[in-house]
Amino acid sequence: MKKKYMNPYLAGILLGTVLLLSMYISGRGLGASGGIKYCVVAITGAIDRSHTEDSPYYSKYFENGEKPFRNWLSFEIFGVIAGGFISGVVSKRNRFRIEKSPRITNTKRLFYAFTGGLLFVYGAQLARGCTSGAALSGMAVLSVAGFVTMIAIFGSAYIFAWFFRKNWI
Amino acid sequence: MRKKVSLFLFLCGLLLAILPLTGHRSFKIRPDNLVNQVLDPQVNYSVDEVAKLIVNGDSAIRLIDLRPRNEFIKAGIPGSINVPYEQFISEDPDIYLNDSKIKVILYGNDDFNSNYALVYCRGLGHDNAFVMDGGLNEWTRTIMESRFTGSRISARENALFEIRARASRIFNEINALPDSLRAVRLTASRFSARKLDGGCE
Amino acid sequence: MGPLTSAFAFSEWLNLLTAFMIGIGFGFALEQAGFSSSRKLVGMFYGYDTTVLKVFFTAAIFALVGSQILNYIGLLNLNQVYVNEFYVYASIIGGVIMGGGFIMGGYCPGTGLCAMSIGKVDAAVFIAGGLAGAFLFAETFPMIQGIADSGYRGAVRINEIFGISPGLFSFLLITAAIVMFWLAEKAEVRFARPEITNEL
Amino acid sequence: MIRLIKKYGLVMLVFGLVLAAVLFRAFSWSGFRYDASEWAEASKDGHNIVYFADKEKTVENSLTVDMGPAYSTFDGSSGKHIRISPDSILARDNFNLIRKHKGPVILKSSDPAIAARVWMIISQKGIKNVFILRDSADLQK
Repeated sequence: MKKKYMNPYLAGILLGTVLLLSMYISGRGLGASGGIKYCVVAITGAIDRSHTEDSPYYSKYFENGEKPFRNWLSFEIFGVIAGGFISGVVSKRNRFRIEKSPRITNTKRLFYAFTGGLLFVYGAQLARGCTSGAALSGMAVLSVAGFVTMIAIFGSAYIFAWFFRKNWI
Repeated sequence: MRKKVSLFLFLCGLLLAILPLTGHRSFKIRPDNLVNQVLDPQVNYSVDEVAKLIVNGDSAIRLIDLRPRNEFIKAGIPGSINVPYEQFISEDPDIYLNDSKIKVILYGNDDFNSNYALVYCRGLGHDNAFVMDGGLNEWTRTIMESRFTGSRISARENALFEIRARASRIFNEINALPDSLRAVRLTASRFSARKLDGGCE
Repeated sequence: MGPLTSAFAFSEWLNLLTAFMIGIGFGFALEQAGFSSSRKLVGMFYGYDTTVLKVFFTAAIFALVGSQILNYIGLLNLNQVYVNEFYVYASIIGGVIMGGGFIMGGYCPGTGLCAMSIGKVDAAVFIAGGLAGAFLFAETFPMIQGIADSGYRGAVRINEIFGISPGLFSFLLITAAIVMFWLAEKAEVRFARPEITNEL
Repeated sequence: MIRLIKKYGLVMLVFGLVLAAVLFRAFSWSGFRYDASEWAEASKDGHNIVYFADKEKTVENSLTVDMGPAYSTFDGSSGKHIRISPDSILARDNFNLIRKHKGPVILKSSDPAIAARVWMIISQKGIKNVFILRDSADLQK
């Protein structure tokens, strides 16, 4: 039998402790979209080296023979996957399934998931951080960028929520 | 749970609001320890020692020139970085000193700014801060204007004067360049403060 | 004194090991909070489940308060902690795009990775979309570079804009958050969707 | 009441620890507790320097601390003179003399480096009104 989720406030304190530890040990916040970017950079670099060296965007990640995978952010997201899995094992929540509203089809859910992921990471690259990298970590150091990004994400999501309500409720 | 967490955060917030907490950064080490440290003669580098380091191209040292920018452009010790004293104090000097393996030698025109800065760095816990005794005035007097006046020169003196001569040649080479070129040369060696890692970049 | 990396000059493997360990903590906390469920996450926007708001603000404020107190008692030098740089237009436009992505995909990158790890297929597709998004960004970068780099304001802190001390701003933020927590719990009752929340 | 304590006991305990840590820091008099940058401010534009020539007219009821190494006697200045070697400047008795003195404290040393260093330490201990006496001799040095 799967266990219930942790109390949200307690979970918040747990997450806050992790963030504080990250600040204390490494002097930086948490991040997720950055790690995804490094994976893409590494994959593109492996497939087409000359393309990455010419591109104004990729090239900066290959300067002086740097290895994109050997990076704080990529190792952090490997940890996120491991940590999520451990938690799933502890609370017996590990199983394959598609989570969606019963009113929509699997294909539709997966299509929206793909589009959503594409948009989210695209926006995160533009804003130099996602909900964790910019909003959460940014707020914890009182950075203006953190607050603005947080308000932009949640504010616009509330507006868009009306258009996509059929997908969820 | 909501009430407990709210109460805890509220109390902490109150504490933060009442006490002038952040931006607050005081000296870390114990006062008596600081006195002992800064009165220890080994925090001093004589100009001859500095000249030797320059001539040998020692990469484990970094010279910081605390004079105003315009004076630095006119003439500066080769390889030094210009951080005017006001800026050095207002900014966080950690960015210049956080590599503890590199010795940072501070100098100004005279002995005042460099020694304030020395205590400032040591107080903030940087054991790698040193000072060039006498500042640039002493440098000019000893290195640039050094002439051997004795009758017989010993091997040791010979080595000393050789280093002085070479250091002053390096110094003159850079400072004899036309203004525009010299500015380029000096700003090229301007130290870029280590950028902090972070964010999703 | 903290951050430890600048005090002790971590070697590369140690630095990456810390990153991995912190990542484990991050993933564990997200999953335990229930962020591995997209319907729980978007519940925030329809009012039936406000876990996101509670966890997000508690975490941010806890880290904020903790870091400032550590700074005060001399254990952490906040000047050595990264402050995100502010690019006005990029933050707002990027934020709006992310908002759209959030409501369509139901995850954000961190929670998506975490949901993928416990076997959510939709989350895996979300991350695949994310990889495509990062690739697309890299390819279109020359076109949007103008937006991405314009309106640079540096690493400004919000209390500097209001001209108050960080402590006072934190206090105001905490008060606002406490009010929001209270409203959120009211909203959960008002917009309750037992048929969804019971399933989660 | 007991129910309240039971309910919030843990919260109060944790907060109490935080409070204790902060208070301990705030009242630890032995260390430095002032903002380093703010208390170094006076040194930026040389406001902390008095010249030998105008010492008399600018400074009254001063306490002159001569720190050697070559002690010098000079006349024509008002106020008290004491000799303290720089390494014992923070010894309790010596430091109390400086701290409790109402009026300017003037540091004097034949080595300007020592005067500058001691000035910075004393200022960071939160003492305003500390000056360095700079005479023409060390201008030439």
